[in-house]
Amino acid sequence: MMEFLAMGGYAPYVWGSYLIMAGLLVVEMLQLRYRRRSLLAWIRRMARLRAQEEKQ
Amino acid sequence: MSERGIQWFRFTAPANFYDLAGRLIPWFAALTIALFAVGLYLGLVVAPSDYQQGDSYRIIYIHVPTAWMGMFLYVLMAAYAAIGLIWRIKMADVMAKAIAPTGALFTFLALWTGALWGRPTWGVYWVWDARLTSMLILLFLYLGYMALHAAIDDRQRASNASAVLAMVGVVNVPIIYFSVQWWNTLHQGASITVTEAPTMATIMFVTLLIMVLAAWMYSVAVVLARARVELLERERNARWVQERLEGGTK
Amino acid sequence: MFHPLLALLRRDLTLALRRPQDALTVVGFFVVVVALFPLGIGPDPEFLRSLAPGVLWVAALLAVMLSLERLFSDDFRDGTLEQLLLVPEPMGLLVLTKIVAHWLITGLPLVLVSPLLAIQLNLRPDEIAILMLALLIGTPILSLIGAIGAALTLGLRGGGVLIALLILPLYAPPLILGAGAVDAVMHGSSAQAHLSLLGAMMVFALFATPWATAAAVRIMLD
Amino acid sequence: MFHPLLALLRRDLTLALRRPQDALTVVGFFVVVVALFPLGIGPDPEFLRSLAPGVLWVAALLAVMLSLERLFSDDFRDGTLEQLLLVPEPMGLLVLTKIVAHWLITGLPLVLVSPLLAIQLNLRPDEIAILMLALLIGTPILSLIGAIGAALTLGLRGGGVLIALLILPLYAPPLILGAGAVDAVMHGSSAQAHLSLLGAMMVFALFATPWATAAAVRIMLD
Amino acid sequence: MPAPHATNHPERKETVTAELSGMADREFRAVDLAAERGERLLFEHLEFKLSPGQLLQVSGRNGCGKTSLLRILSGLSRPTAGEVYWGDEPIRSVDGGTGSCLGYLGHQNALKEDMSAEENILIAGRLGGGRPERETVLAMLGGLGLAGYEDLPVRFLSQGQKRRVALARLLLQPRALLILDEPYAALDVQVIEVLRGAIEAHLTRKGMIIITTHQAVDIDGDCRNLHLG
Amino acid sequence: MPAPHATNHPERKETVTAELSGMADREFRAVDLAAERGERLLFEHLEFKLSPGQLLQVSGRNGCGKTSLLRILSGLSRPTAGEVYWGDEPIRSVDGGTGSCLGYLGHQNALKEDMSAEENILIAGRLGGGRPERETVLAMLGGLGLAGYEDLPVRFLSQGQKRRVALARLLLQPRALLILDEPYAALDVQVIEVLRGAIEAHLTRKGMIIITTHQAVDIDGDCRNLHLG
Ligand code: HEM
Ligand SMILES: Nc1ncnc2c1ncn2[C@@H]1O[C@H](COP(=O)(O)OP(=O)(O)OP(=O)(O)O)[C@@H](O)[C@H]1O
Ligand SMILES: Nc1ncnc2c1ncn2[C@@H]1O[C@H](COP(=O)(O)OP(=O)(O)OP(=O)(O)O)[C@@H](O)[C@H]1O
Ligand SMILES: [Mg+2]
Ligand SMILES: [Mg+2]
Repeated sequence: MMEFLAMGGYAPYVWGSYLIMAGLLVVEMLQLRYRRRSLLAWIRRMARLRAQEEKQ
Repeated sequence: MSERGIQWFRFTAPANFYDLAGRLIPWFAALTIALFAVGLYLGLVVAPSDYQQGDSYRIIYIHVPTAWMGMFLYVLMAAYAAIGLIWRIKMADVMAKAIAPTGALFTFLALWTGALWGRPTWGVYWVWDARLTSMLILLFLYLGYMALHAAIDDRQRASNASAVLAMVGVVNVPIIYFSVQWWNTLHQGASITVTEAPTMATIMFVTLLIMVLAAWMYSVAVVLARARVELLERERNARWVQERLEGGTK
Repeated sequence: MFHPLLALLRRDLTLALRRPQDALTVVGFFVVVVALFPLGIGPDPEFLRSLAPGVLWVAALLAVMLSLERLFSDDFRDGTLEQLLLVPEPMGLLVLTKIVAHWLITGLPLVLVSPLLAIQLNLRPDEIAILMLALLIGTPILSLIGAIGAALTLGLRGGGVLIALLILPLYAPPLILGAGAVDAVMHGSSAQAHLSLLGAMMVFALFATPWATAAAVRIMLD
Repeated sequence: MFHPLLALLRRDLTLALRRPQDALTVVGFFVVVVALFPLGIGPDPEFLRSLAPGVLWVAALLAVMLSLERLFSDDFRDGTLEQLLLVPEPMGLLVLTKIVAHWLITGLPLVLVSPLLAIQLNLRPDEIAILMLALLIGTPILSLIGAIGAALTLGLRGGGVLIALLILPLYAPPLILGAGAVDAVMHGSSAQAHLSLLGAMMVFALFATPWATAAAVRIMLD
Repeated sequence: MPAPHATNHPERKETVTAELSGMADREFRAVDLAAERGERLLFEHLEFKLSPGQLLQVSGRNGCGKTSLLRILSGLSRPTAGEVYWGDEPIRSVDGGTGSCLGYLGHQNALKEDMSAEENILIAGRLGGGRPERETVLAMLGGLGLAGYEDLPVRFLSQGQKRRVALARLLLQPRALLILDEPYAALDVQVIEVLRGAIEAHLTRKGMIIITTHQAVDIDGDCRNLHLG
Repeated sequence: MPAPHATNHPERKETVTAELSGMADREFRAVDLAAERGERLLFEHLEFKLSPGQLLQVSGRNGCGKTSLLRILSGLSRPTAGEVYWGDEPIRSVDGGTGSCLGYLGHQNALKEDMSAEENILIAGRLGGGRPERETVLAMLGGLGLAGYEDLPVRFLSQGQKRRVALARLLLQPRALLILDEPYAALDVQVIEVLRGAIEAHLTRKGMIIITTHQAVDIDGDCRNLHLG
């Protein structure tokens, strides 16, 4: 296992690549999810406001 | 002219696209996970070390897919942008805008992984050779596209203007490609071509292929998801959005 | 003088002559940037000489780029650009006319002062000749390509810097070829190949970019 | 948050956050300019390394200078600058506040990305540290001095290039000291002297230039 | 959003003086126009027809979309839906460009500040494909009360004087349709009179005019009103 | 150049509501003013005195120097000769700056396009040294017919809507003297009414107003006229 992690002495380079890649892809997905959620919340709020206005 | 426009519009109607994309995304996501799992296992565990480069060569399994995706997504983005500009198809604009961040991300990753690979093989993180420089320029093109989009408030105008930029930028791609010939380069030439048999070991080749496919599937899934958000944002007052929200769909 | 395009060319040149400082400041910028380098890098003549083609080209490129912001922005701000869209001539030709005027005002003077700076950086006469030739072919390319960026940033806040981000990547090929031409002569080989490629690029830009620019102007004024 | 100066600082920062691309493009410009040099000069790593301090400083200086055009011009164009003259606070302090906001938006990010570029130009960690320190002291000087130029070119056509011509000569001392500091470390000596001079210059600029700038603004708005 | 009201006049008048451009006998029509700015729908299903000799005054509150409409009518912006016709052609594909049939004066004066009023007008005339005479220009400027200011750079003129120069430029270009966005803003009373005269003359020559203004105008002629919002 | 005519009102009114700044009981005087733009003398020997509760309307042809005069009065430009006094102090050396006693609205609206109407006004209030309340601001905007537009970036507003926001900002700053350069330009009829009300209220509170306009205004109060040119 340690041997695997050491990557024949190239650990910083290999893991530096793979982990950054994994990290950035995850960040991209999280950011997308966040954007989607806040947008949906906003649309719902506006719809509710409009419904209220129409009732009055 | 206008009648054809209407037909096109129906074909790419936002609501249909929204639903279809919503149904497709899980499949692509699943494929992405599966392919990455296999590819990573093969690449990090099964494939043997390189006799020259040792284990550092394993970076190839993410370097090459990201580099290819970075370049390919740019062309795709420009194509969508052109379609949106010329035929005034809103969906194409949405797709172009949705592709840009992912393309930029892959380009950045290609640069990053390349730099980390360069240190053990060339002794430096960075050299100003043709391939590396052109990749950097590609990143700038992406950033310019996104900056222009963000700088213009009006959606339609932003799409049209950045479409012009994307199309102009595409002219740069072949120029970048041929610059290798004017400029001595440290970087590896193409070793995978369609016409010739691969020069590398089969296991490496297969793994690389799987990783490339995984990156593809990931791109498709993320771009579709982003396009859906983009659509919602543009059409937030449209009836179909309201219907879908009331129906409790995501 | 009565053809609309000639009237436009004359108008732009007259306006430039009315405020010569605009054209002069572009040249001034070019000179100052080149002069800054020895300050930042140190005075070693051989070293400076080997840098010269790159520094001169980068400085010329930055000067053109800066001046580009004003290619359309004045006309945009006072509403004349809007009126130009209503002129019964193809917009591409109008745009090309404006670019030609712009090059005459900013690009050409750069070519003309470049020998002075080249001498200060210890270039030899034959190298200077190639430098001027390369700039003569290259600066129109810079103006033509840059016009697209200028049009795309019309009316945007931070236009100046945004232009830079948009078009500097597109300037890489002319820069490589232009500086390469001088470098080639410095290393004793011929600049032929570089110069012909640069020429081809200019012809291509001449025919293609005005239309892209016109489209961009229309879009930004929509 | 209720003190007028704080309100102004907050206003400028809010406006910058509303369009982050403005600040980002300045950084983008910096990066792109640095990237142009290897294209013009050639890829030899040792050569690039010896150029690095000069190139980085010149690029930072150009980036600050370009961004300066907008220090007052937005406020001038929409008439808010006129209204600022009517604010019951000393104009020098108002100007200083605007400069501080401007540095936070443009100067600081430059300092923060400089290490990345330094790596691309093959600088070593200790050199990078000095580079960042020099930029941290130096960029405020650039903003402070540049503000005078920005004020003097208010409302003039071609402001951008004119600013350049007015203030680039004034930028020579910080440039020499800043690039010199890094050079010193590269050649194994200490950067102490350069940095303290730079610091002294900053303190002086901090107290003197806002008043000159305020006077210039008044004159240009008369 | 209530639909705007517009009346139209079916019969076409054929007599056109030589001064107006050749296409002056065509009708100008807006068909089912809609416009949105940002997320807001400004108007939709807007229709009207304008025949030679008619004036259309577009009125409405601040922000109801008058400027947006005028820019669409002059082919500078695209409508969200609908089409504007010059005779039977869409205005954006008229031979020789939109500018060959109409003149537009927006909120901006479109003057080069470094040139004199006279130069500004002469150049605009040449750009429009004409060969304007110095005398005509000077006479028009004099008529608008700018005698003595003709060769001052425009930047030295006051707000209202600039507006006058822009009007002079527009009135000297023989276009069948004039589109004026708040032409009266910043003008003093005398010039308003002069302008009224010019508008009436244009209408008698079978020209068409579309105008917005917040001030009351009473113009002799075939005037229609289009109320937005 | 004929000398301008101005009447003045000698007795000083002492009652000032708390809303106006402390110096509201001072007179505002122009003494022997002259201005030239370029080579041209716009006016000279111009004198007038304005007491609390009075309004001065500056009128004259386009280009007679109204804007130039107003900028001098507000301390933004220097006169060629003469001096402007706030009480006994020259306006340019008043404690706390010119801005502590007067508010100025020129041809430009001085709004930040990227901020909402509300933010613009709040920040202007703080810059002026006050602590403006959100509710007051919203009420004022509503009164000017901008309800629903308060938190839209100003860049999305039409010409007339922007002008209204600028007026709201000015009216919310409790300054003894308001200087307004063509405040009515681009405004529709309803707002003109509202603005008239605000001006009258300011006068009853013993504020002073200096105004230029090309439209007729009939304001109840102590109005004077200064005819230039
Ligand atoms: C920042 C540095 C680097 C960048 C920007 C970069 C960029 C690229 C790009 C754009 C490609 C795809 C181009 C093509 O397939 O023709 C690629 C492929 C490749 N790169 Fe890099 N690279 C970098 C560093 C490296 C290093 C250090 C190595 C190894 C020593 C390397 C080895 C490869 C290999 C083997 C391929 C596959 C070529 C093929 O089979 O077609 N790269 N790189
Ligand atoms: N910078 C300048 N240089 C020379 N002359 C100028 C300058 N600015 C304005 N003028 C002239 O000064 C005169 C007065 O201008 P001002 O703007 O004060 O007029 P105004 O009364 O406000 O006119 P309007 O009603 O049109 O707004 C005008 O005749 C103008 O031509
Ligand atoms: N770029 C934009 N984005 C979003 N909304 C906008 C934009 N520009 C204008 N609007 C809005 O569109 C509406 C119409 O603007 P327009 O300028 O056409 O009005 P107008 O009728 O000419 O008003 P005015 O009489 O004040 O000139 C306004 O409510 C304005 O707030
Ligand atoms: Mg309007
Ligand atoms: Mg005025």
